[in-house]
Order: sequence, then structure tokens, then C-alpha cells
Amino acid sequence: MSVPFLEVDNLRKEYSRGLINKRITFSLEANFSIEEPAIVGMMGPNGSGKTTLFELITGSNLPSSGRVMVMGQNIHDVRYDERDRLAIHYHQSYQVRSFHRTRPKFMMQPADCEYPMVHLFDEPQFNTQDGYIGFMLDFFRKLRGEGRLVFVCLHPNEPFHLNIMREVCERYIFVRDGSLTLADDFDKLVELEPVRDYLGRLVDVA
Amino acid sequence: MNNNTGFGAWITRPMLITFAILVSLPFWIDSVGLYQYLGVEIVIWMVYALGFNLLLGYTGLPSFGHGAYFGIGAYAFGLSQLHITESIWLGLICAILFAALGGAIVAAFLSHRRGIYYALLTIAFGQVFWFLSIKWHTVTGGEDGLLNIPRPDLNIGFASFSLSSNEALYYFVLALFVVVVIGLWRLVHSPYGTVIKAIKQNEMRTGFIGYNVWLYKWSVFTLSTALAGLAGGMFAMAQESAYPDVMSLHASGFIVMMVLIGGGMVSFWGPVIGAAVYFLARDLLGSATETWLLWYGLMFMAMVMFKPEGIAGAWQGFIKRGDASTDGDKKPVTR
Amino acid sequence: MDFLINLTPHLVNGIALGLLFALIALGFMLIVGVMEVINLAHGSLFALGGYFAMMIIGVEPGWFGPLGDWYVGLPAGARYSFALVLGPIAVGLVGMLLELCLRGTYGKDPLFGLLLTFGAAMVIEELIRIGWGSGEQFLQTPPAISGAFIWNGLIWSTYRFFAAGFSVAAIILVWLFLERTPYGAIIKAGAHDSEMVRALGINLSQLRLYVFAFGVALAALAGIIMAPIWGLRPHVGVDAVIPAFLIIVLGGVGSFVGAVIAGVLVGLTVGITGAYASEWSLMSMYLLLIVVITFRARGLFGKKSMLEN
Amino acid sequence: MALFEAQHLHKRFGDRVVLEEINLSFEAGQLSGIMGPNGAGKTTCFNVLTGRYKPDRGKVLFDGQDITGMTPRAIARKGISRSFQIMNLFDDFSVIENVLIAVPQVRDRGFNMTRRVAADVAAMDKAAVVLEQVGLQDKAYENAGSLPYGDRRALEIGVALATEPRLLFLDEPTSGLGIDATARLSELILELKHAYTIVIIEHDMKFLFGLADNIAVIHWGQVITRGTPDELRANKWVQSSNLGKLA
Amino acid sequence: MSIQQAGLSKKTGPMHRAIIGIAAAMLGAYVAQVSVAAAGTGPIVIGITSDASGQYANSGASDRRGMKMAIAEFNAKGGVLGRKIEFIHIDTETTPATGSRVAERLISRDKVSFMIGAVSSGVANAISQVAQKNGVIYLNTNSSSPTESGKNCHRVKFVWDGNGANFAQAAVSNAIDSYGTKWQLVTNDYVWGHNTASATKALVEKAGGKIIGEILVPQGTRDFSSILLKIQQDKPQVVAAAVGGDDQKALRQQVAQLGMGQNPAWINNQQDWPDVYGLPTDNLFGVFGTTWYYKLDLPGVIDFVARYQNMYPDTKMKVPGNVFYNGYMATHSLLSAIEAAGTTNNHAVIKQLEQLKVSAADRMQHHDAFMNPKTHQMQQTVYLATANVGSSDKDDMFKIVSNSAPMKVADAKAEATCNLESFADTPVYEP
Repeated sequence: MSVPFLEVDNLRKEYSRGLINKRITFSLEANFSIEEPAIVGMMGPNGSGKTTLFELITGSNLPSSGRVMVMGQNIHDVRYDERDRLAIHYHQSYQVRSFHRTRPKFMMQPADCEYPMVHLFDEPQFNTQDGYIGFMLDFFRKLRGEGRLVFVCLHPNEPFHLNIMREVCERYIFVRDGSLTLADDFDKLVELEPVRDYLGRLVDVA
Repeated sequence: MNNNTGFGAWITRPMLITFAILVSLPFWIDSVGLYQYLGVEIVIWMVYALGFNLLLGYTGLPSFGHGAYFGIGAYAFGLSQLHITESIWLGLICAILFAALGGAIVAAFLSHRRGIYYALLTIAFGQVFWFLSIKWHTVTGGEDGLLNIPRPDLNIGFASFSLSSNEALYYFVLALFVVVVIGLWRLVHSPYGTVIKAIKQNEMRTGFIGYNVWLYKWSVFTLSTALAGLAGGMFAMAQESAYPDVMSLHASGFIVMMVLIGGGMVSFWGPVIGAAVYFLARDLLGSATETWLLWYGLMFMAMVMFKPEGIAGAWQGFIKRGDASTDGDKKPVTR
Repeated sequence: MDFLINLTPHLVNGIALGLLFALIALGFMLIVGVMEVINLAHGSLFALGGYFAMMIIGVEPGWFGPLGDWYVGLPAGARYSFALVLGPIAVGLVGMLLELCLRGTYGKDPLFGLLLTFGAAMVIEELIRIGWGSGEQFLQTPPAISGAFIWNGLIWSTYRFFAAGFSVAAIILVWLFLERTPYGAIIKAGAHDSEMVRALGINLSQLRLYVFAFGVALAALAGIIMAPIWGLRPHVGVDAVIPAFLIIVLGGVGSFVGAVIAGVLVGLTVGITGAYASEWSLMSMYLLLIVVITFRARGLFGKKSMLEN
Repeated sequence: MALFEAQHLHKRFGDRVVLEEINLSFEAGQLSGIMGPNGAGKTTCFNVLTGRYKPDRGKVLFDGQDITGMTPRAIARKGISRSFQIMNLFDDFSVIENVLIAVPQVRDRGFNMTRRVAADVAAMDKAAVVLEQVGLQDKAYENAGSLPYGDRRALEIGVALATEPRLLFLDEPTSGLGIDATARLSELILELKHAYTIVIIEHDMKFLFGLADNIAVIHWGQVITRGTPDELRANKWVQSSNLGKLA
Repeated sequence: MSIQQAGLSKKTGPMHRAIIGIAAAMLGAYVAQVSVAAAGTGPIVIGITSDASGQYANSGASDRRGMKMAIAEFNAKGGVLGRKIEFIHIDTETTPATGSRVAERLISRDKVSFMIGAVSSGVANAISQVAQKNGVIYLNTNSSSPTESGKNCHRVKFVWDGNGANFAQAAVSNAIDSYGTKWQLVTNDYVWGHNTASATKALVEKAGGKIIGEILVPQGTRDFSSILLKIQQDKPQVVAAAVGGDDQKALRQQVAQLGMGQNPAWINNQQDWPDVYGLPTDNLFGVFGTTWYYKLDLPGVIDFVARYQNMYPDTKMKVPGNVFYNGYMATHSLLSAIEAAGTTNNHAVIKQLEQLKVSAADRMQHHDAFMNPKTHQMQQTVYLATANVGSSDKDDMFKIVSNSAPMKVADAKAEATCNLESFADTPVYEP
């Protein structure tokens, strides 16, 4: 495939506080690209920027600089109501699509796809008791099988969370303090110093 | 939801008692310090209140602009007498038809709405009619109203009676009241009555079991306005004039008060009791003190605070308590 | 072009009028939105605010000893400001009393709250009549905001612009209070979920008491502001409660922004019809309501509310 | 051809998407289940299927006929009936009145203003049959509002049954029921299963696994998987869950 | 419940007992109240039908005080025809429908001999219709609608206030001379407003003025800002306002705020004293009509004011106004007419009133007054007044500009439109 699925190109997002004396309270930087369908596991502590990154990818949040290309289209140039044809953000149990509307529709391009190509699952509620995990994982695999790109984002606090990640994901991204570290498989991921640091005891149990 | 006695019959014992009291009224009304004309007004407002309660008490639809249809009835009666011909039947039919027509048009706008939006639209339409009655003064006589409306003789084919005395008028009005009571009693116990009661309790479910809720809401509003029109026509006959202020928001509020004080939400007879109590209290207080509004308002507040289900409701509660001690019937008093 | 030049003053006037309408509706909206009580006594309390203010401004020497004399010596502006603060507080206390009466109606059909306040409206109006007589009264305004000025060749009332500006300030303050303070958050929570308020450990009956008092105080504030324009008589409140009602429904029950926008919309409608088809100016707001509600079932910004059931 | 089909349904409320590309089909004579975690869009899906909400996109077919966007009333008259998760009865009516008003014969005479309701013997018989089906025959004259919770659930179903449906939708019928009452309800539905085509929404997997012929799992507003109870149970995560242990 | 088990029929008790209970309660409540005035010899009972609530509550109260003072003065002299005069008041609520009921009540229950009092023409109409049906003489004291002595006149009704047409007669030619010919009308969009405006219009055109436009204001208008802007845009020299009731009060307030009371000149049909008493004088804009003022420099006025203050020391209004005056004069004239007739027979009293002539001195006005037998309106002096700006006396609010003799301001149209019932059609009533 000539066009990469997802290109996150020198993306930068800053949050600041104060009107006159601006202080940057949080910044996120990302620069990566994913060429083909996969299930990507994303981990990181709360507040590290996972959700912000998802919002930037689905176009519901404006980047400070850089751009996001989904299937070759700059997501921020696509019509608001059609962005979900490219990338879609699942928040726990429902899907969110809210946009800061800044431009009229006619200035934007339509989406080229009919069904979302990039699926971003933001902390799905995994509960071993009710048995739904199995169906969710099947769903991830089904999407992957249909040629989509799937992101699963988690803040692991139980050993089985890591098991899920290991079982279902092919690639990994670790996010901490607004910066990303990529890893090609689970073993490489957990060898990383900051990851071990963050997961601590969970890695050993898993 | 409504009272228990004789639900299936055409005529019931409470009806007979009510009729008996009302029929005998002219013989004792003066001796209790009242006057015949008050009886006429009370019975007319009873008809109005019964029709209104079809909407409020049975279907749960609050209308705060019902005076408009009462007023339309009054004007239609007056105009037909003044401009077409003097005939009681023509007048009353006009009153009913025009009020129902106005009601039907308004109901078409209303019937998709619920709760506060429903109530507000009734106010808005009521105000529009009220406004028109003043604005269109070439026809309605403006704020002076339609004056010198004749009170035609009652012509029933083979005989003709003069209604110029208040006693005669009273019996005529009472006869119509009897017809309305019997008809409404029948109606609320018919399938139609059951459906509107169902709509009051659960409008959505009624739709989901296949009823055209819109059509029922529309028809019950129209029916209720037709009765308001009938009452309005009789009122014009009693007053020999028609005034716009029976259409005002204030007047529309009073019918709501009347019905609720009487206990229209829980009893068929609530509006009847309410109309009687309302006029008696007002007449008493109004002649006793210039600040009658204060006492009236306080009485009203006390009623809502302590006996929100109204006089009929309080009575039912009283009876229920008595029953509970005898036969242990634990059916609760419903809203 | 001439038409536009002629129209402009009416647009300005309409917006000013609309802001006054919004102020009138504000307290009503709060009580409807949070407590789901349609407070028909809003109008009477509106009038009561005007009367209290008149009394506070009109204190005469010797009434309250030295403190009273000191007060009488203050400039008119200061006394007026006192009235603007104390009047609503006093009416707020009356409102608390009314709220206690209302308690029995909570959880029942909203009709009962509506009827109780209808009764209260009669009582308050009659009490005003007993206390101050049924005649027309006059609320004095300080010289700084009285009089008129000329703008674009037309005479404009200074007070009206003060009143419109005051409305804007009051609206913004109430908005900030609701949106930016923890109290506001609690009130809004109470509007949507009384269970949650209880879970948060907040005394719901106290919350309702204060919200009602606050809403009623806003009614009084509007009454004080409107008194120099509409005049002051026992039944002046009737003129306030209907527009308030209308605006709330037009804007959508429970929507703050909706109420403000609807207020301005009604003001513009009444103002412009007042200029070009004055005989229809009163009717126009009802027609506006009918049109809007026909096409938008819950008003401009309405959300689902218990009052619909 | 399936009795009831939903094709490509989409529904959103503001910026919240609740249904995305829903495709479902229910075969006549079968009991189908829709399940999913709380807040996953099951009830919305149900509401779209039964006409309470109009979908933004997509079609609903009943018996080959497009019923998308029809009013609940029209859909009900076509023979689709539903019960509600949040109890939706006529609380001031007696039990039998609740059922009676749903009987089609009574419905057809709804505008009759002179007849007595109770005089309609055929309808009364029909209502009595329904009450027996749902086990409320002894409580026919009690006030619906004062019934115990479990009986109210049964009455919910009774009202839906009284409309003589060709397809019966039940929305979380076990919600709020204890173990015993749930078991009784299971029995009731097992009996109904022979006579009706039924679709049940449930959060409780165990309940559905024991009853349904096939199940669709809804999450994130989408059908994430579907199959027979056995197929679904084969999943290793299901087996290691509470459900797997119980089954 | 609409459906009931067949076998379990309920007892018949509750409603039965309910109704008996209510009937008993009704009886009990009224037993104490029963009182009937014996006809012919007992006291003469006057039914006072003035408003105590609604728009005209305040004027109604003033009206009432006037009647009571006249009654008290007659009783002090020993009553009329040796009979004491009593009164009974019922609130007519500024509502015609209530007016009808009150009139029916007063006549049939309280057996009143006469009825007095009205501010609102609607209420007056309602009452007079009932009065005419029963032959009870009714005095409309304070309603200034021209229709009262025109289209809606009755044999039993007598009208004591000047009407809109009278006031317009007095004001128009005067104003054209003083202020200019370019007139604009601001008219309350209801019958009284239209009648008054059309009277003004005819007079203006007859006197050579020009009407540049008429702004119709719906009844119930509280905000006149857009209308006042419109007036400024149209630039008339004179604005003739026929705006009544609460609308007028709001208009006054808003005109005063703009300082527009002087320019353009306002002709404000009429100004009732209770409506303006206690307000700052800049609220009284323009020129307006009235029938009496407490500072008229005529004999008897000072004594009259003193009697008022003596009788009503606690009332807020320290001096009597035109509404009080009309109420007093009407009652006074009625009682005098009864005395002159020597009977309370309505036909006799009506005939007396129809030829009523009151000297200027007795009426404390500048000209003699008389009852027009064709319209039953009191023809009296009409005064034009304006605000007494700069007065140090808080009570002295008016400055009387001119007075016009009754004939000069007569309402010519009234006689053409009024069609009194014949005596034969008026039932005899002798209380």
C-alpha cells in the first residue's frame, strides 16, 4: 500500500495557563507513522497524553503544530461530520465526536472512506467477571482482519491487563509526560527502563 | 381512578342525589340567604368545569387558556341571536360549534406537546383569542362586550316557554347540566374514557400499544372546548351579554382552581363541588370584606398544602379510612 | 436607506427592552430550572421588591433614631444602592417563607406547586394593597441615572440604559455564580439529579430553600429596576409574570443562555412591532411563541425536563 | 427471509454516537438476544428498532416491509410489541385494565364513547387468558401501582402480550429482580418461546445463555460479535469469567 | 375504577353522605347571614358597585368615599323621607361578568333600592343591563366612556362624569391655537380609545388641524419606548393621547423620564385624581380634562375639603379629587331627587333626575349643571388643567388652565346614538 495508514507528523500540542504570562502546563510531542493494519497497544500513566493524542488523531482537538494524516488525508482538513469515516475514538463504552468548529463545511474535503479505518479504543472497561472481554478482543481482531488499524489504550493496574496487551497487540507505544516510545513487541517493550519503572510489580506477575 | 359507585350504569345514585338537590334549589335558595341568579351561574360553571376536567383530571392535560372557548361560545351565542335569528337552539349549537372549531384548530398545534410546553401553548392561544376579542371590536364590541343579547324563549316544537325569569332559566340550564353529566359519566366509563385515562398515566406506553395518542389528545381537547362553548353560550344567555374578560388568563386560571379545589383529579364530582364552593366562597367573602382576595388566596394555599387532592379527595380519604376499619379494603386513594 | 435609519433606533431600543425582559425572567428561570416549580408568585414578589425599595429609599428623619438620620443624610445614589441590595434580601426572606409552604408539593404533579404559588400571588398582592394602598406609587431614582440624553437626534431615557446595563451585569453575575463557583455547581447538580446532591452530602431541602430565596430575590431586583419604567401598583406583577413565563418556554426550560436570548428576541419583536404595527405589539410575543414551539418542541435551547411529564 | 431485519443503522445524540452500523436479523419462531455491558447502546438500539427514535441512517424491515421512521403506534399495529426496562405501566389502573387496554379489539373501539369497557366479554376473556399466561390471574383487580416488583415485571410482559404481537421485544426483563423472581421469569419466557418470536435485551449473560437461540453482543454502539450461546461460550475469556464458571 | 369485579359492588354511601354534608354546611354558613330589608318603611339600602380590586381599585375606593360622605351627611339630617340610608358594598373586580353577578345579587338578595358606582365602562354596562331589566336606578359615577351616554345608555342609568368627547371639545381648539396644527393620535386599541380618538379627530379637522398619524396601542401595553421613538421620528406638534388605565400610568412615567411632557405638546384626554395623587408633577404631562379641583376659587370648596378631611383623616389622599367629587355629587343629587319626588318609586325618581338642575354654587363649579334628559348625562363645567410645576404644596398638583360651560363642550353625537327605553319598558320598582 502506497499511502501509510496513519502518519503523525511532527505533532505538537501545548496547553498553557495564564493570559499574560503564559506558562506551559503540558506538552505532547509525537512523530511516528504506521504503514499497515495492526493492533497497537498504548500504555502510560493517567495524564500522560494518551487521550490527547487520540483526540488529535480523530481531529477533535487542534494541534499546536504538525499534522495528522489518516489514509493520506489531513484529518483537520476533512469535514467535521465525516472525520469519523477515517478515525474514530471510543471512549469507554461510547463513541465521542466533538469538534471545535472553526471553518465552514465548504472549505473542507469529504472523507474518502465509508467505514472508519483507524479505531482508537480509549481505556475500554475490561472486567474479568462479566465475560465481555473475550468479545471485545474478538472485535479488535475482527477489525484488524478486515484491514483496519486498531489502537488499544490502557493504564494497566491489574496483571491481566498486561496479558491482554500481550495477547492481542502487535506493536506498542509507551507514553509518558507527553513523549512517546515505540516498541515492536511486548518483550522489547517491557525491557525498556521507563516501562519497567512504570509497571513495576505487574511485569513480574504477568 | 375515579369513584367507585355504579361504574357501569347510565344513572347512578350520586347523580340522582345531585340532581335532586339542584332541582329543589329554587325552593330553598332564598331562605339560606342566596339568590336565584347565583344558582344559574353555578350550574353553568359546573358544566364548564366538568368539560374542563375531562381534559385536566382525566387526560392529565393542563389548559390555562380555556376561558377562550367559553368566551367564543358566549360570543357565538350572542352574535347568532343579534345577527341571525333569535333561537335558543341555534344559539347553543353555534356556541358549541364555534368553540369546538377554535378548540380543534388549537388542539392541532397542541397535541404533540406535553407538560409545561402544552400548558404554555394553551396560554398563548388563549391570549391570542382574548386579544382578538378586544381587537375585533366591530364584531365583538371590544372591551364593552356584546350587550343586550336577547334571552330567547325555549321552543320545543309543541310548546314555548319564556326564560326571562331566573327560575325558568335555571331549570333550562339544569336540564342541560343533567344531559352533560349523564353523557360525561358514560364517556369516562367507555373505552374512550379508558384510553384518555391511560394517556394521563402513561402517554408513551399508550402509543406503544398502538393507540393514536395525538388523535385522542386532539379529540378530548376539542370535546372539552365544545362543552366550554356550551357553558359560554348559556352564560351569555344568563348575563344577556358577552364580555372579553371571561377569556382572560385570570378567568382561565379560576376554572383550574375550581376544578382542583373540588377534587377533579380524583373524582368525577370534583368539578361540580369545586364550582359550587368557589362561587359560594367568593360570594360570601366578597360581600363580607373588601380584602376578600387575601382570604381567598389563603384558603386556596391551605387547600393545596393540606388537602391537595381537593374536597372530593379529602372526602374519599375520609370514607376510605372508615372502610379500612370495617372491611379492610386496602385499595389506596389514587392521585 | 431611510427605512434603515428609521429602524436602527428601534433595534437598539428593542435590545434594551429585551435585556430588561431577560432580567425579569432570570429568577423565574432559576426556580423552574432547579426546582421545577412554576412560581406564579413571581409577579407579586416582583412588585413587592419595588415597594420595599420605595420604602427603603423613602425613610424619613426620626424613624430609626440616629442611624436612620445618618441614612437619610446620604445622597440619593447611596440610598438607591441600599434599596437595590436590601429590597431583594427582604423579598428573599418572604420567599423562604413561601418555600416552606411549597414543601408539601415536591414530588407531586407540578400543577400543585403552580397552584399554591397562584394563591400566594393573590395573598401577596392583597397584602401590598393593605400595606401601601391600591394607588400608584413612585420609586425615586437618583439624579445621576434619571433624565434623558440626545443621541442621533432622538431623546433617549438615561434610566432605561442604566437599567439595560444593570440587567447585563446581573445576568453575567448570575451566570458566573452558576458556572464558576462551587455553589453554582451544586445548584446545577440539584437541577439534574437530586439523588446526586444527596449523595454529595448536601442538604437538599436547604439547597431548595436558598435557591428559591435567590430566585425570588432576583424577581425583586427586577421589580426595583422596572418600577421607574412601568410604575408601581399592587397588580404590576401580572405584567411581569407572563413575559417571564413566555421567555422561559421560548428559550427552553432550564437553559440559561436560552432565556437570555429569548428575552432579547421578545424585546426585539415587541420593540419593532411597537414601531411599525404597534397595535399588534402585545400579540407578537404570543405569535412568536406559537411559531417557535410549533417547530421546536422544547424551545430554542430546551432540554428534557420533568415538567414535560 | 428473516421476520425482522435492521440494516446499517446509525444514531447519534449530539456528539455522542450511540449506534454505528448495526446489522441485525431475527428469524421467526426464534428467541434472539441482544446483550452488552451497561451504557453500550442496547436500549437505544431497541428504541430505534421499535420506533421510539428515528435512526439517522439505515433501514428497519419487518416481514419484508420497511418500517423505518414509523410511529410507535403504527409499528405496534403491525404486530410488534415491546416491554420496557424502566417500568411503564398504567399505575392507577387495575392489573386487568392494564392488559385490557392493550387488547386489539378494545383498541379498535377506542373512540366508542358510550359502550361499557367491562361489557366487552370477548376482550375480557382475552385479557384473562393473558393474565393467566403471566401468572397474575389472582391479582386481576389489584392496582398495578401497588403490585410487588416481580409482578410488575410480569405485567409489563402481559401488556406487551395482550396486543397479540407477531414479534415481542423485551427490554431487560430481569432488571431489578432477585434470583427467585428471575428464575420464575425464565420459566415464563421459556413457555412464551413456543408461541412467539421474541427478542430480549439483557445485561445478564447467564439469563440469555439459558434461553436464547442466538445472541448479538453490542458494545460501543456496534455489534461486536454474534453467534449461538454455545459459540459465544467457547471464548476462553468467557469461560474464565464468572459466567464460564457458572455455566 | 372504571372496571370492577361483578360481584364486589360497592356500597352506595360516600357520595350520598358527601352531598348531604355539603348541603348542611352550606345551610349553616348562610343561616347567620339572612337579612332582608323590609320594603317601604325600613332603611333605604344603596348598593355600592365600585371596584375594590383590579385596574381601577384605587379610583373605586375614592368613588366609594364620595358616596359614603354624601350618605353620612343625609343621615345626619335624618335620612331621606324619614328613612335611614344604609349601604352595602360588593367588589366588582373591574370585571363585567362579576358586575352582572353583583348586580343580580344586590337586587335579588340584598333588595337594594339603588345602585351607585363605576369606573370601568365595561362594568357599568354589565350592571346597567341588569338594573334596567329590574328597573333599579343606577348611577354611573366615574366612567368617562362616551358610549355610556350614547349607544349604551339606559333609562335607569345616569352618568355623572364628563366623557371623552366633552374633554376633547374643551381641549382641541385651545390646543391648536397654542401649539400647532400638526397632530398625532396615540390611541388605546379598544372601544373607549377609538371613540375618544374619533371625537378628537373630528374636532381637530374641523378646527383646521391636520392628523399626521394614529398610533394604536393595545390594551395592556407597559412599554411605550418604541412608540415614543416613533413619535419623535414623526415630529408632530401635538400628541393627543387616548390611553387609559394602567397603560396611561406607564406612559406617563416613560414620558416623564424622557422629559417629553412639554415638547411635543400632549393632550391627555382626562386625568383621574387618584391615579396621579402622590406622584411627582413631571409625571403629569400635557393638558388634560377634569370636572373639579379642590383648589377652585369658588365658595363652598374650602368647606367641602374640610368636611372630607374631617371624615377621612387617615386616608392617604389628603384632599378630595374629581372621582370623589363625582361619587359625592351623584349620590347627593340622587338623594335630593328622592326627597323631591317624595317617593322611592323608580319612575318618579327618574323623572326627577331627568329634570335635574344644579346651580353652580351647589356644585362648586363655574357654571350651572343640568341633566340631559335624552342621554342621562350630567352636563357640567369641564376644566382643562396642567401640571402645577414648581408648586411647594405636595397636594396642589394641578394648575387649572380654563373652564368651559356645559353647552360648549356637549357631546353632540350622544343624543343621536342614545335611545332610552320607554317608561313602559322599564319595570316599576319601589323599594
